[in-house]
Amino acid sequence: MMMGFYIVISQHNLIKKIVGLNVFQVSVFVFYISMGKVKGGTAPVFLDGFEIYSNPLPHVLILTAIVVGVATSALALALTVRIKDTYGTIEEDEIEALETEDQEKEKEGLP
Amino acid sequence: MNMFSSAAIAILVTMLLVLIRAFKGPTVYDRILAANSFGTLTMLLIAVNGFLSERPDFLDIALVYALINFIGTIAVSKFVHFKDLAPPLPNNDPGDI
Amino acid sequence: MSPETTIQAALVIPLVGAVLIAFSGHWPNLRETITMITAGTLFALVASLYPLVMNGGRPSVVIGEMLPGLSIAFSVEPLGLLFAMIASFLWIINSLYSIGYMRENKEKNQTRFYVCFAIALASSIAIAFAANLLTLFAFYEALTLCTYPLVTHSGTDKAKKGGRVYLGILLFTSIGFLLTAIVWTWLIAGDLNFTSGGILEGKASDLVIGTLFALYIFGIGKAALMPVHRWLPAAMVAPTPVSALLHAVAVVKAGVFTVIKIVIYIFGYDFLSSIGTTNWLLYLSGFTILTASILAIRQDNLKRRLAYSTISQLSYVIMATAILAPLSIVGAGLHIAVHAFGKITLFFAAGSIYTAAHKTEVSQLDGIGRRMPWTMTAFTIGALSMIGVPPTAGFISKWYILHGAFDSGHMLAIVVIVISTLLNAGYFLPIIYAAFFKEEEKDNDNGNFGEASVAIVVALSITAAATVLLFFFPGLFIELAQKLI
Amino acid sequence: MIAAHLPILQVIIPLIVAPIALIMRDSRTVWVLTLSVTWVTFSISLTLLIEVLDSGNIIYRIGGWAAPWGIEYVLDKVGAFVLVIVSAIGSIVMTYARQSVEAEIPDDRIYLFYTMFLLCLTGLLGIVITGDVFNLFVFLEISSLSSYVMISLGRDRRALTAAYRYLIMGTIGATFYIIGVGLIYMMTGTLNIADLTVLIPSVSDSRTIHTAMAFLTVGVCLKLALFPLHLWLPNAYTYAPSVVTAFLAATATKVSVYILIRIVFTLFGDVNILEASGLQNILMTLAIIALFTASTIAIFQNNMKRLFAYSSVAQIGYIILGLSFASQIGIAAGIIHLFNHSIIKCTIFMGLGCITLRVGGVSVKDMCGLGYRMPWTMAAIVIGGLGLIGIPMTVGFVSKWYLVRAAFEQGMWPIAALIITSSLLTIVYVWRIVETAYLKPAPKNAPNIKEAPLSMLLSSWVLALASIYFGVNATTTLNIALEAADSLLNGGLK
Amino acid sequence: MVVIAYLLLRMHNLFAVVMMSGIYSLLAAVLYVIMDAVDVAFTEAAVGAGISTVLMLGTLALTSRRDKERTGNKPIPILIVTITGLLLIYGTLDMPPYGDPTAPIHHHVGRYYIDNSGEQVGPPNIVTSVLASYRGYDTLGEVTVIFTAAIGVMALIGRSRKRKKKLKTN
Amino acid sequence: MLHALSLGGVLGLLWLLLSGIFEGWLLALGLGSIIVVVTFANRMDVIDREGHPIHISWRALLYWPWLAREIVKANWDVARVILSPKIPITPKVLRINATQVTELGHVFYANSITLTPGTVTLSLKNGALIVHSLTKFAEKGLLSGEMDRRVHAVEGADDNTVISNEHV
Amino acid sequence: MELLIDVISWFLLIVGSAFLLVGAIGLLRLPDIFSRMHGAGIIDTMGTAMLFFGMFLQAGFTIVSIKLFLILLFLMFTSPTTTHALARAALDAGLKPLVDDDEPDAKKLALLKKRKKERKRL
Amino acid sequence: MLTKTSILRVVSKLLIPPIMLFALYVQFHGDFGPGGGFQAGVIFASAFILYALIFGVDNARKVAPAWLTRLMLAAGLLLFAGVGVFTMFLGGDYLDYSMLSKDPHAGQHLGINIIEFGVGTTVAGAMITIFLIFDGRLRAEKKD
Ligand code: NA
Ligand code: NA
Repeated sequence: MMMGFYIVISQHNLIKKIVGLNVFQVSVFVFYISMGKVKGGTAPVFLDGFEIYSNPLPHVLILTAIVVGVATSALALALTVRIKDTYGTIEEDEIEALETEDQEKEKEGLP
Repeated sequence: MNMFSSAAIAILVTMLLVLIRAFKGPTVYDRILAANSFGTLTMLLIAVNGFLSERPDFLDIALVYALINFIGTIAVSKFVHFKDLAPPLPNNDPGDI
Repeated sequence: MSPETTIQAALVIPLVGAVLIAFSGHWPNLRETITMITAGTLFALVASLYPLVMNGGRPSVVIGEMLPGLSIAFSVEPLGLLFAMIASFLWIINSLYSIGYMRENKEKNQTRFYVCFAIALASSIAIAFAANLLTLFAFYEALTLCTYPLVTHSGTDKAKKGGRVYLGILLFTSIGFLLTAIVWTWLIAGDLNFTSGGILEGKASDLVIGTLFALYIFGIGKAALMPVHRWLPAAMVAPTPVSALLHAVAVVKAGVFTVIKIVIYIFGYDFLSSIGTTNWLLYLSGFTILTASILAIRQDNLKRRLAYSTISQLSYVIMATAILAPLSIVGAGLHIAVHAFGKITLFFAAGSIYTAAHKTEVSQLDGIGRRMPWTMTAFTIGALSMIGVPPTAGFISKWYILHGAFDSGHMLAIVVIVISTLLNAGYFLPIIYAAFFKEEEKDNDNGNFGEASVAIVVALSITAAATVLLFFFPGLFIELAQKLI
Repeated sequence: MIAAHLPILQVIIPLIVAPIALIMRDSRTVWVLTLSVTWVTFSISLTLLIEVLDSGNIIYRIGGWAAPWGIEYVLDKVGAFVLVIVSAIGSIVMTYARQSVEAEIPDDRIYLFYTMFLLCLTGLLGIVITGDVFNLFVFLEISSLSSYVMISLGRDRRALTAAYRYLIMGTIGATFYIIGVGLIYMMTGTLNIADLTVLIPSVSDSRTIHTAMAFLTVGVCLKLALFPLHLWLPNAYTYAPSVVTAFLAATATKVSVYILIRIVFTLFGDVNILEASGLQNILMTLAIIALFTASTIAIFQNNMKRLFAYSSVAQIGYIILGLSFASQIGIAAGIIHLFNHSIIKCTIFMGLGCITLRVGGVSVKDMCGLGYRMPWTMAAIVIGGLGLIGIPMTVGFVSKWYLVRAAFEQGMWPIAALIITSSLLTIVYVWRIVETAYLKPAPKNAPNIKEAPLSMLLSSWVLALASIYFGVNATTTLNIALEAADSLLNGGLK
Repeated sequence: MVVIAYLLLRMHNLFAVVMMSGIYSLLAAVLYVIMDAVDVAFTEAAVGAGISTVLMLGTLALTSRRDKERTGNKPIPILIVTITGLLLIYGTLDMPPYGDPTAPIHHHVGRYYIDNSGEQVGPPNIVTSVLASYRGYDTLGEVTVIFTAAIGVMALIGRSRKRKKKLKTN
Repeated sequence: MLHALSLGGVLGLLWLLLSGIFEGWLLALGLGSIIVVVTFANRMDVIDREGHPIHISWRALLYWPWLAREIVKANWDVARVILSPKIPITPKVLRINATQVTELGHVFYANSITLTPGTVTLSLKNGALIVHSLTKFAEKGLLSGEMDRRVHAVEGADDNTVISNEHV
Repeated sequence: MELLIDVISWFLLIVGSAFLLVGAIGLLRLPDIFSRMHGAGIIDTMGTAMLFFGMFLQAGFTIVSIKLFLILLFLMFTSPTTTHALARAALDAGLKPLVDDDEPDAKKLALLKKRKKERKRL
Repeated sequence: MLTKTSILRVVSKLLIPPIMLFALYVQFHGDFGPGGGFQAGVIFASAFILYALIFGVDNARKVAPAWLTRLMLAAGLLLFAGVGVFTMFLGGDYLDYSMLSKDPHAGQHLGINIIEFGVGTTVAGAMITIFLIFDGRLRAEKKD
């Protein structure tokens, strides 16, 4: 989990960050599912002959969270595409350099 | 030992081997191949796990894996060199929004 | 008209005037007529409250509840009425003077000037009539803000710099100290209303009271006590009518007014005199009186010299208050009025000299008395009042202050007053001497000039005359001031 | 019959209209639709507030399931008040929006923009009214995703990177939140806030719960841009379209603050976690650092939007500071400042939007002499600025008054001094703008410009006047804030 | 899984990174199945391994396929991550053991669903009951999120009608 | 139209196999689903003899067992190669002419080749297959042409008229 | 009878597992991408099919076995197709299959290794 | 070029209809086992994505023109939210499916099916939209 988190905050490549975010989130999902598990239980779909079922609520929550995650990824990727379009790069430090340039240009016009 | 658990172990070991290939590459295509095999193995593992946990009625998941594996690999093959699989039709821009 | 309506009208009329002035900007004559009418009406309204207040009436109005338990409210008491009367009266004269000054000097943005002036007056009246500290504070800040455009009127870099100092110090002190003191007071007393005898007695330790007192004194930057006096010289970049507003009509008066008000109605001077933690104010004000006077001597720029004079004179008021003797408090109230008339005369004269002769430095004034006899006579009267020479009003207030000091045995205060009187003489008399008795410099290339325009001369004559009249008929203000104790 | 359903309608109406807007596509029609929706939600939230004040908390079961089995909507005084803030700002911003949006967003995307706006509104309202910690997450994401998109629609290319950074930080924040929710869920077995309030005290000694609280707090602080987690905010506000900046600055971070309030005072209210965990000191310290750092940075900005973005970081500091006192007065100060700052910042950013529309930019050079070229717009901005400083008779004064009072009340003199000192920094940056607009001459080759369109001016002025009105007559709002603070400290949703 | 994550960090070929993240997702799905979360595994299959991967590839095709190589660890991120990690470990100290049927989580709301959903809602799949009925409102929110994302993508990189016209005139 | 109907039939069978529930409600939904799918398939233009080769299904059924046997043999062969220490492979790229007349037939053949370990179809163009073979055994099997013949048989003699994009 | 089915299942599962492993080893040991595809092919065909048949027997004639059958059928269509798509892509990218003209010798193997290194740059 | 290959084309043609049917099967059997609207939507969309991959984005747009995907997006969400409003008019709370029928059980069943269908529709619409936009952009870029 922390590895994904580390990727998000340490990497400069925008796409790698998104991958890191996914890894981070998936770990959280696994954590949720693990707390829903009951030893000796089975999947929460009624079937004759089974008495103990794992807790369905974490599953429901994570289903939603997965969807939210993919929605976020899609947006992040779309943004990355636009960034590449306008900046010509998806490396964060290079983008920052370009932004500083923008800033300088703005300052030039000041009285 | 249950027959399915032995199969599951074999699948896991195989997955590990396949993973090594995925890491080693060396080309992108090796990784795709490995990932594809890994997908197949995942599907197998899920199917076997169904029998292992005495709930084999969730094979739909395995089917979905097979499906995604197929489409995913095609997509990778397509995008890997930024090439279309289909020829563009003559100027017919549908517009997206 | 009921007194309550009168109060409301007094608050609203300058604002209405401001709006009308703003819309009549294209017709200067109309604009200035409106100014004059507004000023006159305002004075009439304020003055009409005099009998009632003298008879012990304290009419009040509540506008709205700002915070639970705290209202925007107004109430007229003697000190406030005194301040309001001075401010509104001097507004009339100052407007008259401004008409001459602004037109003759072809100042830009005259409409803005008159608008801001009217708003400043509205704020001053609101300060004067404020029934509680919160209301007072609100309009104290409003006064700072609406005078800022006046200080930076010329728009030059120097003006902007001066404006920044002006605003910086006044806002800094008021928000930094005054507001803190107010909140603290609220917490200690649970009340912020101005109440005879104060609201703090017995509610906190002497040390806390002392600290609180210090916060108030330094928070009221408009009183120009050292070391927060810096804004006053910096604001000298403004046109003369503005200086008059700052020094005589509204701003510094609002400062010392607030100090007195807090001493009397928040702390209660009996309470203050019973504890020892506020004596330092006496020393500080004494120090300010002397230091400012010495600095004044060293100024060659006439207006700056007057500015330091103001700093010194304000501390008379503070010192008089700090003496905490009944007579000296009367003297303090009186000195507000006296200084207002004297200082406005001096500034009018300085502006007159600038307008007619384009001179700004003391060293340029040799022989000017012969060319501008009216102006320089008025200047002399004003200066004498500052020194405290009879038959000018300055003598009366100083006498009251001295008397109070003597009664309460504050020998140090007496010494300070005596020395400062000498210093005052030291920076005013040479000007008068040079103006009337020295020969005009030969290489003067200003050519011929005489008196400034009629409006200016009339205005400064009136205030000079008032300065003298107040010596002979001080009763109006003395009676009012005596209601304070 | 409708009256009983108002809590859900509040959220559902914008949600339903969003897809309709997508189908409509015509930008004018969509605008009219959005505008009406915002006003409808505003009136609903007002009704709800009155109802809550009159007769206490409102509970609405969704799907007919009783909590904690189902999701419920719960509205207490704090919630109702924040709801009114959000929907009021929404309706005023929409009234303002048309010309500004037409000028700043490509024609063929305008309808998408309004759809996004509706979704964002849905999300924000949903967060405030929900009584379920996971449902809160879902609506948080709705509002977040739509705000990322709205920000990225800004004209400057930096809008894109700003949105990207916001997205990354926001998602990390949300994920932290989810971890925290997971942990408390694990220890209690429920997601319902009221239920949690009952169950948490019995397990509050466990390290898991402490960890949960840390994650929840950090996650939410990321969203509300508490220093030093504010890094996403300045660029996002600077480069977003004017309308978006005005809306988000006034609502999004405020709603995040609301979540923090819920976590600290409702969820962990019985545990009094603030004191137990030292969180109080941490929040207080960070808030104060925020006041000074952000205000100081603001002073040196040449782009007005960026300047006020940093100012927002500082102002969030005030709000958090108020909350960190954990006393009735302190919390009330936080809540009232939340309201006040919404009004002020919205006024200012709407004013800057007018300037962007007419002048094309909001850098210092664009502002020169603007006091005479766009007198009404500038006047509104100045009124807003005075409010930021905390000049009496503006709303800002009321907030500061209560903040200082709260500090005094707890004997925290230095804090009071710091609050007051920080206002002085505010004076500096506000005054820079006043000087630029009124004292610096317009550039010689500056084109002739008109005042902003009436609808935009009116909207800005409504809020500017509101900032004066609620400054002179703060009793109503303050009483609500005080009552809300009281109810937070004494039982909350129970 | 940790190994994969570490390798993700070290890899600079973005295609490889995407492939690996796909594999990572597959592994997660296996875990889901093992832990009885069949619905989640189903979704992870379709989304994590499928849609996400395809979208990432599309993005790569539109941007670039290699990451700039950098050396050295970054101290501040490591610090933050370490603190967070330690905090999590700290949090796990008081957690109920894995699979413990007596844990509070299995005795309140979750238990209620297992006991009552069949009678109150009907479907054999409890997850469906909870997802669509008890917490149906969450699902509405979830659909709204997806809706938002789609519109967001349209607004961000959808081809504009204007450009379309331009193409036609050309 | 006929194809659409038969596709519908096949899909119906598939639905029943997948579902295994014979309740009216679900059957109705299944019918609706089939209609939707057929409509979409029609829009996609994937219903033709290529996309829905129902006509060869019977012969294909006979082909499968043979292919299965081949696959087992090939597996054995390749496994042996992989496991022997020296990896005795003889990789080759071969060019094979397919004798099938239809595109569908070519594809059938090509996929059969690929499905058999030891051989992978690299390219299929105008009936010419480029095949990568790993071992001698695989190479022989391929060159024997047996599979080609069998697939041709599956394709059927009556199928010469099928439109093929590439042949025109 | 049941015992017989169990024994056959055991056999199928074990053999299938073995083939999986062999395929994976092939994937590791074989020299280039094109030859590795054959290794993957083993996994996809023999390994999968054997396992499926093993499960099939255990499931009996139920919906489960039908689904197993459907999945297998699906795989038989898709597996060669993906392999082919991948091979095409690799070819298009300029990868050349290693070709052995008759007998493999040390020289060839050295060449193989050299090319492998070159490819790493891709 | 990969394009010339007919293997993909033929196999895809063969598989797309069953995949779509499988999607709908998943849609309507969520009650009984894993799956439901969301998964169904994604699978349906992946059938479509497969089509787009093989036959090109232009053809794909012909099958699912922008208006259709937009409509799907909106309609699914409206259907879901609308069920809630409808139950409200029937006198229940928002999304209280028991109101949909006299028998609460039947009502729940009906409600769940309808909203799951809404979910599926929107998700399919969303996934198709997103994919086609990415892919379309890829194409547009190559033209330049
Ligand atoms: Na093969
Ligand atoms: Na389901």
